[in-house]
Amino acid sequence: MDLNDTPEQAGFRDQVRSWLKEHKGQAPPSTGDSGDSAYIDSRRAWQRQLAEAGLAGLTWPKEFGGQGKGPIEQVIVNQEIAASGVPGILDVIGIGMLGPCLIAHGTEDQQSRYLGSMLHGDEVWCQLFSEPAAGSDLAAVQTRAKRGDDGSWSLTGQKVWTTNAQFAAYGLLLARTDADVPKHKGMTMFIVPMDGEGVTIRGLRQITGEAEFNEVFFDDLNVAADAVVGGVGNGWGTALTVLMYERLTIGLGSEGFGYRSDRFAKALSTDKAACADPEVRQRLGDLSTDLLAVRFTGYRTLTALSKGQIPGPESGLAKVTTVNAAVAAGELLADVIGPDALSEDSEWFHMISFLPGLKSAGGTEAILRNTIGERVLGLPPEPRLDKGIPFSELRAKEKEAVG
Amino acid sequence: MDLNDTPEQAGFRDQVRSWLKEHKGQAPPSTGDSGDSAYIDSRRAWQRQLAEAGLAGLTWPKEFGGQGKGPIEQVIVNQEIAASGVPGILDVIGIGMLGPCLIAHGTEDQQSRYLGSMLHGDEVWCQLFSEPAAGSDLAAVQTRAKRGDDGSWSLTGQKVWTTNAQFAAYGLLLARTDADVPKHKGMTMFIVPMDGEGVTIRGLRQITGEAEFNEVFFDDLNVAADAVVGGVGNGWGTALTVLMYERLTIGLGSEGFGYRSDRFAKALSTDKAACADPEVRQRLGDLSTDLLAVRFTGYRTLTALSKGQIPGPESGLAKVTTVNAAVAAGELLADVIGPDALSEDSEWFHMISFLPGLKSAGGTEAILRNTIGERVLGLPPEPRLDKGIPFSELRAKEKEAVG
Amino acid sequence: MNLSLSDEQEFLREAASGSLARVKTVEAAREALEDPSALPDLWPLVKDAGWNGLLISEERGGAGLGGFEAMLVLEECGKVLAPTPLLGLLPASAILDAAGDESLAAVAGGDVRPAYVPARPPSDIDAEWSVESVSGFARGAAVRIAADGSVTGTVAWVPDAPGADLLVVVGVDADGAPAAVAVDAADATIEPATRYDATRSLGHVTFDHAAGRRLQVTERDLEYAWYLAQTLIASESLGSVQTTLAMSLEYAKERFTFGRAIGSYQSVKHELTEVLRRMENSRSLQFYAGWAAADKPDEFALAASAFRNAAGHALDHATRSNINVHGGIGATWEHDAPLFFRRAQLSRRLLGGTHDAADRVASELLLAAAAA
Amino acid sequence: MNLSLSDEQEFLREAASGSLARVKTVEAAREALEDPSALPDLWPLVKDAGWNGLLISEERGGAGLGGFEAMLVLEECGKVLAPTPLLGLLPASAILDAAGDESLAAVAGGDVRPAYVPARPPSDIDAEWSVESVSGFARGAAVRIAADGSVTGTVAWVPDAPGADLLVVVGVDADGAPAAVAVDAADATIEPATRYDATRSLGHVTFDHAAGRRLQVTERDLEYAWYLAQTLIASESLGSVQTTLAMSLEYAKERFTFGRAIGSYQSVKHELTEVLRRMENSRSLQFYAGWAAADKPDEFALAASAFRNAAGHALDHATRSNINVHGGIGATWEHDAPLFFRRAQLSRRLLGGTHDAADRVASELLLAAAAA
Repeated sequence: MDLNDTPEQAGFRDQVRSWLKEHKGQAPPSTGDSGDSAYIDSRRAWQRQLAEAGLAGLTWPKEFGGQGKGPIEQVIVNQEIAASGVPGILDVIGIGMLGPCLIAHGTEDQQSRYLGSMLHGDEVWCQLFSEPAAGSDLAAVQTRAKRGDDGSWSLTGQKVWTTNAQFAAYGLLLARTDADVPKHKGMTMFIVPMDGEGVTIRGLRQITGEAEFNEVFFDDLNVAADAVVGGVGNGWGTALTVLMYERLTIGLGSEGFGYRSDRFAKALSTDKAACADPEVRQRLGDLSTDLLAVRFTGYRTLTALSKGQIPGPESGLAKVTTVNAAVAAGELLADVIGPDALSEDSEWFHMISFLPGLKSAGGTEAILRNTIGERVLGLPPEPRLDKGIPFSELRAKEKEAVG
Repeated sequence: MDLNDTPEQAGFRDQVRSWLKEHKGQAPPSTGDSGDSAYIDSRRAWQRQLAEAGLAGLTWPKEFGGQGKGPIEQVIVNQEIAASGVPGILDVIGIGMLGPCLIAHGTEDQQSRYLGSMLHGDEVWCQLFSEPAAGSDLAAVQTRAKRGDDGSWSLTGQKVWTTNAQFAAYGLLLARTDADVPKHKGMTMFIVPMDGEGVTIRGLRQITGEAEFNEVFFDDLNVAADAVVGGVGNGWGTALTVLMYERLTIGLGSEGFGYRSDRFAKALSTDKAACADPEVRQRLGDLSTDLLAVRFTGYRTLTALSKGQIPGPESGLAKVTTVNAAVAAGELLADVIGPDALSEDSEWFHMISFLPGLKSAGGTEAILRNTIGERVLGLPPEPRLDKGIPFSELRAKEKEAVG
Repeated sequence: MNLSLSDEQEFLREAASGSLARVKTVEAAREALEDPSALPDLWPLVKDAGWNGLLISEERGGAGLGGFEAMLVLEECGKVLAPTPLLGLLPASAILDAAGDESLAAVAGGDVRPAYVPARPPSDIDAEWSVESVSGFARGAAVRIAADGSVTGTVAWVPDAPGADLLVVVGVDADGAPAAVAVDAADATIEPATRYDATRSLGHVTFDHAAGRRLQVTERDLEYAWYLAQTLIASESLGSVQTTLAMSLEYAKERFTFGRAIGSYQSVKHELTEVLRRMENSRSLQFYAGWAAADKPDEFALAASAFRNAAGHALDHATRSNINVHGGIGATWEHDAPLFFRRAQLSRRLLGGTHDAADRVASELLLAAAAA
Repeated sequence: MNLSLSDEQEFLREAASGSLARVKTVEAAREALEDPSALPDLWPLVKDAGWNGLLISEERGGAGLGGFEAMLVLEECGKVLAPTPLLGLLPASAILDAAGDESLAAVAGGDVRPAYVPARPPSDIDAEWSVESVSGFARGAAVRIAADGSVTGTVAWVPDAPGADLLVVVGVDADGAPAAVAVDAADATIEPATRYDATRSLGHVTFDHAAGRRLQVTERDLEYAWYLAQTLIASESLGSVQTTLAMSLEYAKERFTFGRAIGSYQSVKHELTEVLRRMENSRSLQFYAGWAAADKPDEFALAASAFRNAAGHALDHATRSNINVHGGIGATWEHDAPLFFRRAQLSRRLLGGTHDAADRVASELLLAAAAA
């Protein structure tokens, strides 16, 4: 058991650290208004600098401009960037999840056309999977792609929960190309231009009042035949690759979204009455226990990664723990501080307001527990009523049931 | 809104109270060893006295020896008996649930043969429904009844969780008479003699070490054709009547199994350090809030009963609240008192040990929440995989799945 | 045994529901987060309905109704997040009525709007009357009322203080004994303090030797006002739970995933059954509080505190479940779910909060155990 | 980054598992509830395995292993409810080893069995060392150690005190400073105090000017012993969680209701996922505690307390879930589920309990925040 770097890792860390020390003066602020194009441009430029220094796309193969390194090196970069207080790359989704999917399933033309500009921040990407009626049940996407006589495709439908859409150049979109086969079989993945004709992007405001996501509407967007990634009808398999890299990205990510027990303890420590109250202390002790556990679960994940294993679904349990512990922290802070903790200018406003929605982001806790119960614990699945039924008939059934 | 008796109710209450005052000297102790036949005999005698005074079978029609009164009068009797510190009737299950079922579905012969001696405590009854493989899913009973050439029946199988079996004269038994039809359709209800040949009764010890229930084994017990209650193949409907009276009996019952907030507060009040501890106080406050709510939910149930309504499944929520609050009370008491709270001679030993099992008595919390979600909230049911399939095929499928 | 509403109570509830339905209060709750002027002025509606005189004796021009009726009205307000000034007004009017104060005719007539400036009674382990602090875990000292009736001190997070004409202030006199005075709002400093839930009017009220008119009330009257306020905010929450549950149920029946309505899954079904359980418990305790207010004053502190505790937690749970059941869409600005969530988060922390209510339940039970 | 077991650690764990498997410890746990003589004597097994010398330096005849290795052994004991005297022995041997005490050879050789008589270190809000009380919420005062080494006082619920030869007692000297002495068990009064879980040997230990040998240790050594004991009882719990979860899973797969295996229902599936979640969190914190014990002494108090808190609650939750999943049969005498439930209920309340461990997590974090 060893939490320290190997000599090689320590050497790499030193390298990263000294590069950051030298260049941090050129970095933009870590947070800014994502609607401000000057700010976004500064983040693009910073991503380019990181990429040129070999600090972006660590795990991408060298032939695509990456470093061909392992996940531990990616973690080292993440840690050093966080420690130095500068922002990381702008396009986490592209570089972490969509680029690897293009590397796995894209054509050579697609790889040479898109990967370089993605890596350097010139073209940011977004993920166009979720829909209003296809959240946890992603295979229920209704966005329709119709093939024209010339082989090009026309896309119509609505996507939702799209991060970065407002300044993305391209999106990877999951669409239904055949409604007459069972739902997992009739989907195809497309590359779509976000400035194409028929694309409308609308900010989706959250409880906080901020538009942290977007809705994206497609009204007869035309894309060429070479926009297909991974083959027609293979959309589900291609999507699973993205989801696998999503888990990996989260596994490599920071400790629990920045919800750290020391931060909460610090906020409480100035209130002497609260610090002496046994009930406050139990609550702080319990939620901190959970957050400390998550930190070491992260180290266990890294251990697995360093042995070449890919994090299993059980790593999703860390998200459950983190979110619930952070909710408990918000509760405690608001109880101690009082209504001012809920004020828009409070340090805790965003966390308290954002968490209830975060609980269902990336699949609800219920879906996650189903998956883990079945794949990790080996419990039998729920009866599936949608198996083998053509997608079009499923929809009709649902409408009938509600009508 | 009025928690007081009407003048008629007050008059009845006075009557009951003065009878009890006069006769309480003749009452046996409220608790005793159910394996001690002298104690059980004293309880039988006391039940006879109560019955003769018109304080048993309040809601039974007069023609069957009852009082033809409403549920409120039954509650008044229950309350006065509890207040005077004497035991109530011995055969709560017979008089509350099984007798009413015989009144509803029995033949005239059955009614005249059994109801009188049931009411007077001469013959105690037990309910033989649950089986090791048929708990929440009662319609899965496997005890088999085969009809002989002479029209008599032979019963073979195992029942479990049977209260009072060790001193009962008769039992009402749900058996499968036809395994080739779907499971709800092939059952029949029987009256069985508990001293019959082929009947074996075995105490079933609980966590506490006490045998609070029994297992009952039937090995080729022979009963005559007139032992059938409610007609061959109608067992499920007959059972539902018993279950409806079970809900009613619970609705009329005491406030939450004797788990009262004042009792817990009293136990804590002597520990000054605990009384001054904010966390102890929050826990006491929260669990007491729940128990106080249950008390008034009981009054709401009585209001409904007095208007001729029958308690719906939502009254089961009071059980959930009570059990969980009592678990919380046990936790708190053990935390405050320390390991001595777990000692066998502790006032709290039985509660702490018995509650985890009680949670699943009478259907697990999950089944209860399903039922309430569907019948009260109108949510759609789970897909049922056993619908319309002959019972014998169901069993075969299960075996195959596990095998 | 009859724990149901009388015909008059049913009528009061329906009338409240009907008149509130004429205003788009939920939409206004959203708009007012960005533009406070979007809040409707419900004062004319309150006066039309006569709720300002609800707790004032008939001989003084009021309706002469009791605490339970007040709870029923607040429950209807809570169902639609209606920004009425009743949480501040009703306990104030109860104190004024107990004192037979000269302002009663004007209050009953709707010409003067009073607001209650609360103080929390002592408990088994805290001998002092206390008030909400602006910030932090410790409670503040009650305002001091001098022999001449003048008042000094600060009470934070006072419901409906902004815009009130008359402040009915509970504090302690030079001997530490509880007392109450009526203070012209113009003689106090009221700093508006709306947070998170735009429908909840709040203010920090500061008195600096402000002239006050001593009210002839008993300690019991002042305790009653505190616990009445507990039952009113609890009733609002109970109303909000009902709307929230209805919203969840509708969605759970019409939303499909993996080929089934989501309400058919145990995780959703059981979570909504839990909302029902908490709602029913709160309802039962509302009956307890209503009964105690009228017929069992010795248990009112216990009943009101238990009701407050149950309803506050029920609403927190219901609004979180509602967001969960709706998935991401339930956490968006345009949805109603967040408005009820905001209501739950703020309300639970006012007037001592559910935390203090739970402590008070313990206090009452431990006092009774010690006395037995 | 390598948070996995070394080959030696894997071997230690497998050896422990193998030797414990030769005794029917779970059956004995049930029988001993009615007949204490049914408990197997595992002392020969402990000596054979060399666990008595696990924490004693190699030059003093021990194995020279660390806290993490001790946790691994206790985890295996917890899986099968093995009544070894290690919870009392190991912290005692750690203190003796720190002191270089003369008894070490005999302890390492298995001729003398020591038991730790614990005292809890001060926290941010409690300046005193304290001990378990026989009954009630308040903690007791630490035993007093006179200048001549003689000891006076009572410590309740001391694990493995009955039958020990040597008591390693933590207390305070005349100046209130922490100190430790070795006392011959014959010079103390040890009242056996087994409750609820027959496999847990406990005693109330009373000293009345008992002769003691001062041990040359630092305050840090005595803190270490307390937190080591926390990690050992936590490891036992973590082991018991694993057995309990396996039992639940097996039943959930083979038991059918309404035509489906019960494990296919979300209520069962999600409950067992929750057991897994808590188990994995406890596992992560065991690594934290093991790492801190060896490499990060400043965080050992935090890590050990967090581990204790998580594992104690995990076992309580797991054993209750196990009974739930099994339905009524899980609450019967002949089933194994109640034995693990008994283990959970008692263990959670020893050595300060999970309650104190949670408080200690807060204490460590608040101290760090104040120092930052």
